Amino acid sequence: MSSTPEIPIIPKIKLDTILNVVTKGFHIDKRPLLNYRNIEVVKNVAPNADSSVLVKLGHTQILVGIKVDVGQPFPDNPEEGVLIVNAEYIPAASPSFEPGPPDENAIELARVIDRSLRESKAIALDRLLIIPGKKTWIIWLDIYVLDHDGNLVDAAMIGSMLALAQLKIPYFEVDQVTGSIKIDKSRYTGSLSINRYVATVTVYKVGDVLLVDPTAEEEAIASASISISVSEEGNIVGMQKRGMGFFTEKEIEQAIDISLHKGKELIELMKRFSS
Amino acid sequence: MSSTPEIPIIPKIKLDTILNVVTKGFHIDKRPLLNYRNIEVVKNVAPNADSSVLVKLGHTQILVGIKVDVGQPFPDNPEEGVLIVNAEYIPAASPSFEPGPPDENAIELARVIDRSLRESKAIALDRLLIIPGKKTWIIWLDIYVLDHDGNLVDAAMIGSMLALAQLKIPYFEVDQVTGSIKIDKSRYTGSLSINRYVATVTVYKVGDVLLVDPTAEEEAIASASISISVSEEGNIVGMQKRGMGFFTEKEIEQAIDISLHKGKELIELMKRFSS
Amino acid sequence: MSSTPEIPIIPKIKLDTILNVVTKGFHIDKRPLLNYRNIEVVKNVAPNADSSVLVKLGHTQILVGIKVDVGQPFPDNPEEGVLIVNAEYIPAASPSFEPGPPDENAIELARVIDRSLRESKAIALDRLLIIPGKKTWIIWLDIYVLDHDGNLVDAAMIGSMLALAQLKIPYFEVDQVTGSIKIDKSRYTGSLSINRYVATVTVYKVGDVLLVDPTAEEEAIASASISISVSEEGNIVGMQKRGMGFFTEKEIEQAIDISLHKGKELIELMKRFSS
Amino acid sequence: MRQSKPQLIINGKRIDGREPQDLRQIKMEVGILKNADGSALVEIGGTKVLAAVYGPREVVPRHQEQVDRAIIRCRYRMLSFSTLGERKSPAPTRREIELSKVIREALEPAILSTQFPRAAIDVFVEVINAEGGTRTAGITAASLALADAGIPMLDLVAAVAVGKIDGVIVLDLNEVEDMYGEADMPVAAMPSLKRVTMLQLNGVLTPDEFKKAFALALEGINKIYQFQKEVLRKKYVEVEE
Amino acid sequence: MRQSKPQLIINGKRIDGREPQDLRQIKMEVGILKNADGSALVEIGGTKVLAAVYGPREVVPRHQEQVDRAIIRCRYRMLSFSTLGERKSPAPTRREIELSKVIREALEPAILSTQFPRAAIDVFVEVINAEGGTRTAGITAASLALADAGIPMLDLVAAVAVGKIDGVIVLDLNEVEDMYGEADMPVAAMPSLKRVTMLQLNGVLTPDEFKKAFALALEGINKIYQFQKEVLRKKYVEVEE
Amino acid sequence: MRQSKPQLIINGKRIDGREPQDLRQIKMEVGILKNADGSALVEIGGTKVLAAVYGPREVVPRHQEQVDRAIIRCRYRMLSFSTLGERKSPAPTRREIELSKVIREALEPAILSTQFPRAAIDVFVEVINAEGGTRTAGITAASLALADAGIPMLDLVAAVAVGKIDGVIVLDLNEVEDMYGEADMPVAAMPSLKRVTMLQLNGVLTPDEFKKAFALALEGINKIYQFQKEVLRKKYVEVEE
Repeated sequence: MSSTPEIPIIPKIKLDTILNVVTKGFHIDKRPLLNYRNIEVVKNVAPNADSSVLVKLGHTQILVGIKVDVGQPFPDNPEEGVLIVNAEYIPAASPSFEPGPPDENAIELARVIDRSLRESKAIALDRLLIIPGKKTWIIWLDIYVLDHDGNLVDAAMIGSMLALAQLKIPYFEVDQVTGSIKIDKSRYTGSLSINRYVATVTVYKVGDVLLVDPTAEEEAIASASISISVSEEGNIVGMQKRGMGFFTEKEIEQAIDISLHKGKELIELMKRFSS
Repeated sequence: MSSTPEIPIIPKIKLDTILNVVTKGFHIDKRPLLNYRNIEVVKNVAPNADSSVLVKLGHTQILVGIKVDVGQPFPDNPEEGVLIVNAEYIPAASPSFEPGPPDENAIELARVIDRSLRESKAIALDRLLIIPGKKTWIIWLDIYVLDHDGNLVDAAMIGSMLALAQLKIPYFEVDQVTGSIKIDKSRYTGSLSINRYVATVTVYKVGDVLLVDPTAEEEAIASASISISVSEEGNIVGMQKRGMGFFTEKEIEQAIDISLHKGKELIELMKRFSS
Repeated sequence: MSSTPEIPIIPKIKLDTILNVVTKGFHIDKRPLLNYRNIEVVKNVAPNADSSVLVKLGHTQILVGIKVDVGQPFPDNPEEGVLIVNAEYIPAASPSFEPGPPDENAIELARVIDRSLRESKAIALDRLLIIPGKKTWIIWLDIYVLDHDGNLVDAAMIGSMLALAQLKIPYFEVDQVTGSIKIDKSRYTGSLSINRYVATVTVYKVGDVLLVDPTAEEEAIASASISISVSEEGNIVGMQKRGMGFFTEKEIEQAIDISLHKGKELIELMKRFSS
Repeated sequence: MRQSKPQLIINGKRIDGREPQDLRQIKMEVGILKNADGSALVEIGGTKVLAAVYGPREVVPRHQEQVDRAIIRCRYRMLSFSTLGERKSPAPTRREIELSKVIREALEPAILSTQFPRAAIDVFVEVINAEGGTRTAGITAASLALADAGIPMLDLVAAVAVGKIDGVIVLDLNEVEDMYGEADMPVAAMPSLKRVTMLQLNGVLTPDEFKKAFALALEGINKIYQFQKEVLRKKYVEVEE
Repeated sequence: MRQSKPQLIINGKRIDGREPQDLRQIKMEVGILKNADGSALVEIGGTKVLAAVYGPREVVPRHQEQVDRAIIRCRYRMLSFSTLGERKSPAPTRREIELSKVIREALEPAILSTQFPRAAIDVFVEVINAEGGTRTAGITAASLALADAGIPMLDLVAAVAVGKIDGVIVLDLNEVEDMYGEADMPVAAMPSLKRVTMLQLNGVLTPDEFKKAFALALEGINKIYQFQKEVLRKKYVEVEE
Repeated sequence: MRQSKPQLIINGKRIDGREPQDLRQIKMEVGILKNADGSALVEIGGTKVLAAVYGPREVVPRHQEQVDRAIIRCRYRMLSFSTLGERKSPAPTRREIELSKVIREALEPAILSTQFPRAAIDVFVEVINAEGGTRTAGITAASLALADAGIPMLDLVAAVAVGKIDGVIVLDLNEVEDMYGEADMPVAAMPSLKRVTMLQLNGVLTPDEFKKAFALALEGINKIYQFQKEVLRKKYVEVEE
């Protein structure tokens, strides 16, 4: 059962302060409403992973790691490799997160990332196939939220794209007789092919104002948000409205404009980090 | 752990009314004690199922659907096909049902239906075999209680028998080289063979009175019940006493007589619905 | 999450009595601190098991049973057979045990026994192999705590060693063509090879005193314990400190001495029971 | 095994004969269950979804209750035999968990939940037959069931998907169009208030295509809203008589 | 792999040499566990079942308690090595869940549960070795454990299965008879009150066969009841001395 | 597939060039997370472990609270990509359940838990990269995170493993030494109080080897303790400035 979440009680005075600042066109840390916080990226934080990236977006920290493995393609999609995205909000990341299997928020985050990567064909899944219909590389992409200070989806997409961009496919040999695959992770066959970069820009509605990249405090008083994924060609490749509030038709259109604009910036940034 | 259930609190005055009416030989809806409520059947309510039936017994509504699949026979029974019966009380069906995996009541219901069908050889499980010991049709029969107004087992058995009677086995081809099975659900090999019809008649004990087909209100004050499955040949093919009360030896004998008699009626009705 | 357990509330007066007696060098049942209670062993209590032993250590009762089966060796250890140790504290054994999957205490007990048997090479796992890398005997050793009156690990190790010592490997034939294994449990290939006996001696710290084999009451006031497994050659083959307290370096050394000494006694006893 | 993609638009028509801007045939019933406080069955094309509502009622377990509002609890679920292909295992899938949240959040803005502090309003959506558009049919049905249960709402919520198939923006995708199309965009709104309460996109659209699709969705939602009001009016009149 | 069916009746005798109306050898012990409030071990033929009772005790979690009676909680479970064939996984099977309920309902009518409002009486049935008749042995053992715990009861509950093998109605099926027989009918009763508290049938009987089998079951139950009383009397006397 | 055992000591040196009594390179950071009340990252060789502490805070669910002390709750967990070989499933393994307990019990003796009755102190240990010694690095990190959270302690707890490889007693096993060595003995202690709070042995040691190994472990623990104090002092000074 999905259940109305408990809203953290924010003292009236603080709430008024935030609303007041936002209405004047600024985040509480004085950024303009449509500016992202500082973004830092640390590569290869977990050398045992086949690729790993730590993304810091302000105080938000997200660790993305990838393991690759050989397995079977999905029966309903025998011509493509497999990408499996999971997300977990670790209990260290916020006093409100509890240990246990991923809840609906973590599942939704993973599925939004997954669909945006898949539908945009951001990575060349078809080139992961080893033996059509039988053997393929499986990409396990795991997203861990280490510290939650707002705007997790956008940070998770940056981490996911960069981890994929860094991923190297191990060297392997197919035994011609038995068809079994021998993997040698000390060598590489090559990099994963990135077809295009994708960014997710989540537009939040606080009072009647739209903004991006809120801190956790700001996020807590947003009535709704919409995560819009955009490709480097300027297409919309995924959307998900979240939260207990609504958007007017006009707000939706504004959110699209914001995301196309900011998405371009994020994609440029990602490309810089990747090179 | 199986735990004493919470008995719904029935106001003393209502309880007295029901007991009073029952003692006079009638249900609260004025039927004689041994009469069933009106039975309605809607076929093919879920076209994606391989067979489906909605049974309405008074206000009780039960939806039975079947999916067939090819798999392995049970290792301890390599000469027969596989029938798997599951039941679920969906939370829509009663304020007292909770979401989650089937509880002991749903499991018991499924197992009573399953045993009665199996032991009576109601369906020709042996004719479901494709390659002895290796490949067989598996029949997944799922019982969903949509609305609970009493007497679920009897209604579930009617739905199960009728869904089985309607089931068509898809067309298939065995690849002689690989032994793999190709299924084509747009065509049919034939119907499932029904060896005999089986009805389950549950006799409830309210005060010192025996009756059949109670409403949920009546059922709530029954101290015990016994579900007796009978075949069209007049044999007893399954029994299960339920509830926190007891039966005297004489009551058991009366219950058997009632079930043989009413079972015949139900079987005739099912045959009419099937044709 | 592992959580500080609730300590049973022991009336101050009883606690003082126990501490007082222990400080004078005795258990509350008047044994010297380093003496075990009476040990009784009943063999073959569950004839359907491939081996079973009931161990009574005072009022503590532990039932160990073994099932053997043919399966695959672990991929990271293709040259050895498989031993899988599980433990369960059944809710009958103590008012504080609850039904459900094994908790951290049961898991820890199983893993301590498992490691001590494995690292000491107490049993000849390599001789369980049927086809190297492909087929092996799997030993499922299940420990059930039936009645908990203290010192479960030591009793569980006695039961495990004796059940292993009694275990006979069923007769089997390898089909040379298909490689499949046919088992005939009415005949035996031979006994499991025991390389050496191992005993676990748990030393408990009550106040400042070290003792072995406490009753449940004494155990409840111990601040810490250390389970030390010793082999018949006098080697240390496993250790595990447990509990919320600590040991000084000197106490650790004393505990080692006690365990080497008492372990020898327990091993002699086991050998007597085995023959 | 996925077949090769069929042609989805032939001579301007869709595979089931519809024009791009057509809805499938719709059937709605309310009050179909005795025990539930409210219930509805919505059929749209071959898709059939049952919704049931209990509440406002006591929150169990108690610690979930909120002092200033009713909590909405929602479960979307597919019956085991509701889809083509294999039997679906009854364990909740990640998709079902996500959609339970999405449906709840599509309904939240409409429900006057502050009228029932410390209470729960439970919404159960059961997919009986799935041929495209089960989440939107579920929202439409749940909204009817809430109305049937007498839960006060700002407006009904109606929902439909739009999409892009063979390059054409179309309304109300069926199963085949959903599977082989280029984009699927389910939308829910409170039509008389013009508030969008759900919006998802699975696929690729240019900004212009998005605008066109979004407008078409809102049109479709309006039509469904008329159906909803009609079925409630009919039921109400029946009861009155 | 299931073997072909063996002949179960040879010259009027059963495969273990018994006459149709014979019980297997019975052994009962009570008070075998220190911690449990009551306990019993029942062996009948090769079947060996342990029962333990705790209570009346506080109900945890609290919300399960009932204001006018003690709740009975019951778990039937087979130890992993108790059956022939493979090791049984410790996860509860559907069969174990059903039998936990059936055993509880066989005991409920005998326990004077209204004497202990808001309390729980917990019954644990552990099958140590399974060779037919574990549920009935479990009921017989649980009833003894309840008595050993001093729980007030209207009467003891005793149980046994009857069945039909090679066309003959027989008492107390063993494993092989259960597996290859035509019918298995476990029955539990409060013998001195002549109340039937459990009755299941797995198999096919004609109405006449049922009558015969039912009568035979009640006879068998009476014999087991005498054993139960004897073992309790002995224990009681031992304690007295 | 397990490779054949490599030679672990060559000319008196270990495969990574260390002497038997050498620690791997150590890096410690505290206060690295914003939300957690205390946090620390410990790297030792290729092993990297994050610890976070929340508390003292309210106990949920309430019935777990203890009237006379804070409860300590601890979870040790390996991230899915932290190990060599296959992705680790996120379901807790038996090893993780055991180590959560072992780590909690290594910390319990140091925490002045009676100062916070009815509260919880939660310790989360997340292994980011595992190359031997994750439990000991976890204890070392958790102890720093507790200090960072301002939880009053009798002393810090520091931990390291010793072991026997190719017959030689060595300090601080790496992954390969752990896998192919003859014994692995993790030890934790409160160094200034000389109290041992964790001691495990996985492998075989003679009594004399044990003594030597134990002494070496205590030496290593002392070195780690100096690192811990240094990093806390530095942090404290930074904050002061």
